[in-house]
Amino acid sequence: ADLTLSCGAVGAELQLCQAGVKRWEAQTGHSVEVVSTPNSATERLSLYQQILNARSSDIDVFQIDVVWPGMLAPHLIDLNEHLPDGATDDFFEAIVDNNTVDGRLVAMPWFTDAGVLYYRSDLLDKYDLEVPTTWEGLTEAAQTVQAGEREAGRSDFWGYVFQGRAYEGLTVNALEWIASYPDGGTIVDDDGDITVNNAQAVEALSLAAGWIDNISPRGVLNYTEEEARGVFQSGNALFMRNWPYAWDLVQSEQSGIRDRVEVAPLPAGGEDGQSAGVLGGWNLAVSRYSDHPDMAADLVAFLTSFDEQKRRAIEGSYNPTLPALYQDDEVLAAVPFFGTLYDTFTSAVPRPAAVTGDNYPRVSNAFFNTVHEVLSGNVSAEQGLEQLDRELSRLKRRRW
Amino acid sequence: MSLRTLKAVLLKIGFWLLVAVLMVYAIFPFYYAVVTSLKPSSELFEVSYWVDSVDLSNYAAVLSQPTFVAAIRNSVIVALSVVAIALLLGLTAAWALGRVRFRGRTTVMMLVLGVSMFPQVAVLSGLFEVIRTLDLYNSPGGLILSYTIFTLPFTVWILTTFMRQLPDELEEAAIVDGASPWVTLTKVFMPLLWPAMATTGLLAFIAAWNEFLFALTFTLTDSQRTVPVAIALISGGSQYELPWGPIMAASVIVTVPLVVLVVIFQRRIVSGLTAGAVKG
Amino acid sequence: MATDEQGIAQARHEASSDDTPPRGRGTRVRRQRVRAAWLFLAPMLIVLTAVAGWPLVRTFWFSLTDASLSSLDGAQFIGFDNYLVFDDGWYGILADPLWWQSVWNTLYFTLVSVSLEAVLGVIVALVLNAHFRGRTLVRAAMLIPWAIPTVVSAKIWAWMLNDQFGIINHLLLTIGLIDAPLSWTADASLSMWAVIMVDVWKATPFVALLVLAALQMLPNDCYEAAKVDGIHPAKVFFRVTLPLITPALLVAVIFRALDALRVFDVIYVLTSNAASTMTMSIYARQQLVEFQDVGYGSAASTLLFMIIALVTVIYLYLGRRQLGGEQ
Amino acid sequence: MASLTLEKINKRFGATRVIEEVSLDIKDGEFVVFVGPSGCGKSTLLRLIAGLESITHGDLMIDGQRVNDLTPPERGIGMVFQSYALYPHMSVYDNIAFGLKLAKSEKQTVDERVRRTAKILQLDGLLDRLPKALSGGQRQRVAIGRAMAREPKILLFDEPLSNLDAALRVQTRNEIAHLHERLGSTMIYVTHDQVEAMTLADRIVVLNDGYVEQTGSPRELYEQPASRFVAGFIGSPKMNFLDVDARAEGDAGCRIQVPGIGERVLPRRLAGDSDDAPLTLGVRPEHLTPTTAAGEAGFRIVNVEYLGSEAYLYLETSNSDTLVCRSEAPSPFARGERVTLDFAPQRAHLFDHDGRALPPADVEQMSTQATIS
Amino acid sequence: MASLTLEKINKRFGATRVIEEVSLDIKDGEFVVFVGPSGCGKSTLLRLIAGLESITHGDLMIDGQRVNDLTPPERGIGMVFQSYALYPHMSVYDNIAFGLKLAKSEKQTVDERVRRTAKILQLDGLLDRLPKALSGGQRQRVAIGRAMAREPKILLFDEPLSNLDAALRVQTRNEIAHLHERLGSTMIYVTHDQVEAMTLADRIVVLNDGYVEQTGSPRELYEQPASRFVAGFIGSPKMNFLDVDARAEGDAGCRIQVPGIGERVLPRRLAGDSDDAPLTLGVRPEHLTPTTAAGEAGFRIVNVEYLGSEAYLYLETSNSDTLVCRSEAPSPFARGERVTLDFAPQRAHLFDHDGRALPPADVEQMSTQATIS
Ligand SMILES: Nc1ncnc2c1ncn2[C@@H]1O[C@H](COP(=O)(O)OP(=O)(O)OP(=O)(O)O)[C@@H](O)[C@H]1O
Ligand SMILES: Nc1ncnc2c1ncn2[C@@H]1O[C@H](COP(=O)(O)OP(=O)(O)OP(=O)(O)O)[C@@H](O)[C@H]1O
Ligand SMILES: [Mg+2]
Ligand SMILES: [Mg+2]
Repeated sequence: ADLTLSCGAVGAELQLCQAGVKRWEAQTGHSVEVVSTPNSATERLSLYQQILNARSSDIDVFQIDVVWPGMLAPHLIDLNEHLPDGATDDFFEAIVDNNTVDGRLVAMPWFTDAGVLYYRSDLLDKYDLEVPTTWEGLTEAAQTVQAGEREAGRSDFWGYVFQGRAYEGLTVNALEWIASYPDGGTIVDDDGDITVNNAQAVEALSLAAGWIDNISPRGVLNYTEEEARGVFQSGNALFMRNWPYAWDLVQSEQSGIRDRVEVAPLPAGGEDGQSAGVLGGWNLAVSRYSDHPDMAADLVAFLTSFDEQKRRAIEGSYNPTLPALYQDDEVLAAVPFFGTLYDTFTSAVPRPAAVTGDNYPRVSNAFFNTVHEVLSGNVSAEQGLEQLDRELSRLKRRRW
Repeated sequence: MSLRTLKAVLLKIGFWLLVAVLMVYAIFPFYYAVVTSLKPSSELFEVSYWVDSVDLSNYAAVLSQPTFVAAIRNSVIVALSVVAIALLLGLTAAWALGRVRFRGRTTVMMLVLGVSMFPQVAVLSGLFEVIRTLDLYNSPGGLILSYTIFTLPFTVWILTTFMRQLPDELEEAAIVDGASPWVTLTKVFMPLLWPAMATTGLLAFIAAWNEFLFALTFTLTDSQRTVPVAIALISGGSQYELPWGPIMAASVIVTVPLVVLVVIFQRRIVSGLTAGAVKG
Repeated sequence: MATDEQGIAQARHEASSDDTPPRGRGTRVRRQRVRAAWLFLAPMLIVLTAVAGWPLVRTFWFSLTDASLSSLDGAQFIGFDNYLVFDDGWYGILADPLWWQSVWNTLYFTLVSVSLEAVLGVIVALVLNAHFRGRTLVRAAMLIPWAIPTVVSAKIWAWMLNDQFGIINHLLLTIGLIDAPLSWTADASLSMWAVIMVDVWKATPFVALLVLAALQMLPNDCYEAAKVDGIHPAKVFFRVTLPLITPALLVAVIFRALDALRVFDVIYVLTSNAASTMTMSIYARQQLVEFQDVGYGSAASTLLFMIIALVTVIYLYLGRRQLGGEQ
Repeated sequence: MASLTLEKINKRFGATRVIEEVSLDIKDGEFVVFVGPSGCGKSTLLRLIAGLESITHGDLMIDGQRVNDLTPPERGIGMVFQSYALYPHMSVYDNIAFGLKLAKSEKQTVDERVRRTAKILQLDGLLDRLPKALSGGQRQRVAIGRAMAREPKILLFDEPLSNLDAALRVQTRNEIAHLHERLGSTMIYVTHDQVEAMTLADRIVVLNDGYVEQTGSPRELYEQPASRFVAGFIGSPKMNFLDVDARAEGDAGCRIQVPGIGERVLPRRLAGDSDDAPLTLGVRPEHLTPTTAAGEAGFRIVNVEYLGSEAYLYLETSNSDTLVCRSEAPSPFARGERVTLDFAPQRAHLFDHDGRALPPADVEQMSTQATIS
Repeated sequence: MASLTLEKINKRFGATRVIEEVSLDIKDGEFVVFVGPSGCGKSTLLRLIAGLESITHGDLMIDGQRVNDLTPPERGIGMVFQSYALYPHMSVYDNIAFGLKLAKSEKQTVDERVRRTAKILQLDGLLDRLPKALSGGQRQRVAIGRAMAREPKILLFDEPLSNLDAALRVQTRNEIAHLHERLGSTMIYVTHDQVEAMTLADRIVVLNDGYVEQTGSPRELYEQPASRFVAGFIGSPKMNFLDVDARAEGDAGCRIQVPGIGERVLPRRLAGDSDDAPLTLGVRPEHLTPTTAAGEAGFRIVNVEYLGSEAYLYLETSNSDTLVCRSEAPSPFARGERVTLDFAPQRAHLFDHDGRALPPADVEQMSTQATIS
């Protein structure tokens, strides 16, 4: 094959990718080998680094996470040099900025992601409740419905499930809580200052800690996306925080709650807060060790083009990185909430990856461990955040 | 009489109860995997102890992937080669370590053991470099070579232990008969070590068959991948979705050859091979 | 260690450990044999050096640098700073409470799970060694836990241990042992036991198989003698069988212990990086892979290696008799 | 303190019949020795009695109770194995002590018994050794010690002395005899050693190919073997056999013509119809008296075997068989010389062509016979 | 076809000295038998010669060439192991053929030799069996066959017949003697059986505790044992020993007072200074002649052991030792009777308190001695 492309580990994602590649092959006559890589982001990253550190040309085009450009930049080509001017004009600016390291565009935005709230519209109707807009509201609604359902004999019904395992997902969840409070803000701000230890964050975490054993099962402390979806999709939860990917699944033909689910933006922190979904998503980058950088850049351009993204949005509900597609009728027909949640996607909160650079994983780790401890009830939110503050200061000393 | 029979019966019942308990403990998870693999994905999140309706779609999904079939082939090649190499090198080394007394023997034993003292992640990148240097990246050769790092130590140690237990007189008889160490090893000891060899071979085979991290790191293309990697990369809807049904189906599919293998090999795990050799 | 010279039948004389004739008087026969021994060892040594030599040296070297995954080439030598350094407070692995917790977790996990595996393994082996109808099938069935890829079996267990739709909770609730679902993998007080349970389930066949092989090689006539002497089967087991299978059991336990001390995937799949089940390997991996800190991670790996080596040496020292004069 | 009855016991290994229809009554306290050619089934029979091998057909009774289905310990049996069957990982001390099923409190008794047994068998200095550091004879003694120490009611010995030297053998043999007297236990003993068999046995059982050929006291077997097989098997060097022609000689017995020796009348009764039948004469080496022959008469000495206390002459017969006869040592005869032979007719045996011994001729002769024996 | 020289050979296992300063010359084609008590080092010495054990000190030469460093096959040695050491997974055929095949003999030759060997040892029917399905004696025969089939120039046998019955033993013994004649190979043979030792050996080597006590022809050892140990070890039942007081009697030898028998003059030379020294008299059972005693004279018979061809009387001495004497069988004496004993002085031996035999008195006596032997 002329090129090797790593995209998505798994089936549906992989198939979409392969279909796109086919079309490019048909168009250009080049051949591309698609390799699948591990599902877990960290494993995928270390595999990439393994290959890149060996200066190997085994993979030409990489699919990389939004938090990776900083780390991988030295091994990636500057796409600006290989693509026509203005190639990035139509994309979300935030993502393009995220992908630009020291003025070099190391990756093209491919699809984006942000956390959303799934809820059981039938149950809210049944108990005559509104879709909550604040975390406090969510807590209340969850309590009401949970109590009601339990009374009705469904002893394993819960109000809210989310991703509580000590892993990157918890960083995302917790950041969404904190960021949704006014001035709650960030873990580390854009200047690299540690900001996490503040009263709003304490409030947010305290509230969340109260959920455990109340509206969320203790097991949530070991949930990832799939476990949460499992509970929700089997009809045992009222609310779920998840990524848009779950939409297809909860609405699939075999789903027991098909057509009884709707999606809303995540709640805000208190009346003055704002909804905040954390930015996720993937980009395409070209290896510096590639034998055909121009050809590879062309492939990247093709895969991130309007048509291709539209197809992916329709067929796989992948969030486009082109604002224009959020107004596209065909896309909206397939994924209705793209329209209503447009703001969530455009204003998604980034994780402090860029500013902490190589140290981001440690920062994230310290953060989610603290949150996990707080949720487990081992420490109070105040104590936890204080410790986290010290820990982060310690980390910061080691050059970030 | 009746007391005796009662006792015998009770003993028998006790024994079978023990067997039953152990069996349940051993295979229940596997059974559960089978049950899960036979369920359509919609029923995945419901507890059930039996298969109500057989839904083979997961199996069809797995087997229809050409890459999965290729992965099975690769796994077979890799695992068999690993077993062959491990047994060959293990037997010769075990003879040296178990039957000859020389300076440095203990050191060698400890070095061999030391190889298995580093965590896999720690050797991963170094091994990656070695394999690239030897130009074995993305080929079964690389996997075969790298798997010796965990199969050889225990093969050597186990075979050494068993080798020591064979009667010395046998080797002496072979020496008097004019057999070289190689002949002694292959013609006299090897047939007597069948239980040990079948066991280590089986363990090495399974270890190689199931290895994940190296297989993931040292192969790249689907045509070279092994079963565990293939399973891990089995299609789900997206990055977050775990396709439980197909994964379980695939696990069941790859476990079956191992069970067959066990059934074949366990014939070799028989007792009394050395009966009648010596007095005393 | 016995570096003395012996003829061909050394093993026969291992009993006489104080066998120390003049050194350097090796006969030719003996020298020939030793030569053959090295020749026989050579292939294994070469292969092991090839696959393990460089990675180990490299790991050790990196542990003395500040290498990170994204800048391996720019690694700087920083001495033992990764291990311990005073810089306005103690830093380094040895000053990290999480490391010490992971050491403790690992040792605890290893001790408990390997002991359980040894005991269960022997029991299973004894059952498999008995003659009964369907033995072949039972033997195959008993091996299944070992045969399922760890990643998969850990996921099956994660599935079964799931607090909401896990079958274990369901079962326990049904028979009334518990009245609310337990969160096996999330609850810090339960997760270690959940992990141990899974590891025991998975690794018992390994021990059982090796012990079975050892059982098969036992001298038959001893048992006849014991039978005639009317010795109680339990006594026969503890006084005859157990001592005779001890070498094999010890080796099985060594390798199980080595694996347990390096345990990674079972725990990683079940409980991820949670501190209550963090082991040394997970710690090292976290540093190496997730934090990209090759230097620090290599240092953790090296420490892990040293701890394992220490444990092994202690173990071998204690078990030296059974291992046939190994020390 | 146990009697033992074997009733038509059979044992097959697959298709191979190893023991066939063996019936035997062993009295309480009796000392029975099994002898027979290698592979005739002695060890197997012992193992059947011990309960280590299942009986294919037939009944085994101990003290009148059928024990086919009992386990070895339930039968109250101790055994010394031909292959020793020592516990390889236990010291000599532990090997002997292991089987002593005594209460824990009686540790001292165990110690005493082990040490006494070890002393008897001259194992005192070796108590701490492992079997693999012992010589063959030492291992055998440990095996004996193990069975002896337990003092069970029935003791089985499978060639217990075969690896011992003459002196130790005599001594251990006496020790076993002594033990038998002291314990009064029933003992069954397999041996290849004639001396052991003759001196120890109350009764000898001769096995051949799984059958019992004859049972009887050592003297009965030696002096009145029921068949050619027994006659040849008991006694060393073995009985000389010569083909002879016989004629009935009324009540006196029968007249035979022995080539090279002459005519003799033997007090044996010929079956009525078998006049002039081809018979086999059997005479033991010690019953043949050699005299220096004149000229070419008699037999040529082809070999003189010196045994210290006696010598054996090997003589060539006309049809180049070999005859053996005993002479004192050092022998007055030398190789190459010629001797004539004579024997007392009462001491000779006659066998028909089936190998069965001919019975004594009549009452009178019988009593003669009796006085001889 | 090989001579063998042992020069001051020593072997230690750790601190235990097992073989001490053994020197020995074995001529090409000689048949040497090692005897000695259990555990004295016979097997070890054989293993040293075979090259299975390294020699701690001393030189071993084959055909004048030092072979300490050669491997067993290079020494051209075959060996029958005391513990058989059969290859358990090979059939009898393969066990015998293994060494032949390794020597790269042609297939047909191998087959022929195996079958011939099997025939000699009566293993024909068992060629396909595995060792575990063989009886003890059958296993032993396979072990012999394996060593024989290769026809090496030096053959070592470690108690090869101990598990065979008398008849087969005589036969195999003869076969070995025959083999020795036919092959002319040098043979070294360890046995506990007096008859084997006496009949097979050109020379017997008596080992005691790792030392060579005496070497010599069977007759020399029997008639002129150099020490009390050898005298007691060779011959069965063993020589009777009695403590006596002796007085020199000029050239004629010495006068001794034997309790219960009387005064005798023995043609033995007393060392000059040891007049009236405590000595030990040794007389073999077959040299003691019993006569029925009158009244309370002589010795009481405590036991009569019947062996078929002879009987032994066990007599009680005044200090409650036991004397053994031979009598014909059936014995004219019975237990409880009293007998007096006599013996020919030339047949008796005298040992000093170190156990060394006293030399013959003088030339005249020497010749007397010579004519007896
Ligand atoms: N490995 C060993 N370590 C220590 N002592 C040993 C070892 N092997 C043999 N011995 C001792 O050496 C001595 C000689 O043993 P060897 O086997 O040569 O005796 P043997 O004369 O053949 O006796 P037997 O007639 O009983 O077979 C014995 O006392 C024995 O216990
Ligand atoms: N497991 C077996 N399978 C088949 N045949 C066997 C088995 N065990 C023994 N035999 C045969 O049974 C016969 C009797 O064996 P056994 O051991 O009883 O002989 P034995 O009289 O003790 O001989 P020895 O005096 O040589 O020890 C032999 O021919 C032997 O080959
Ligand atoms: Mg036998
Ligand atoms: Mg010996």
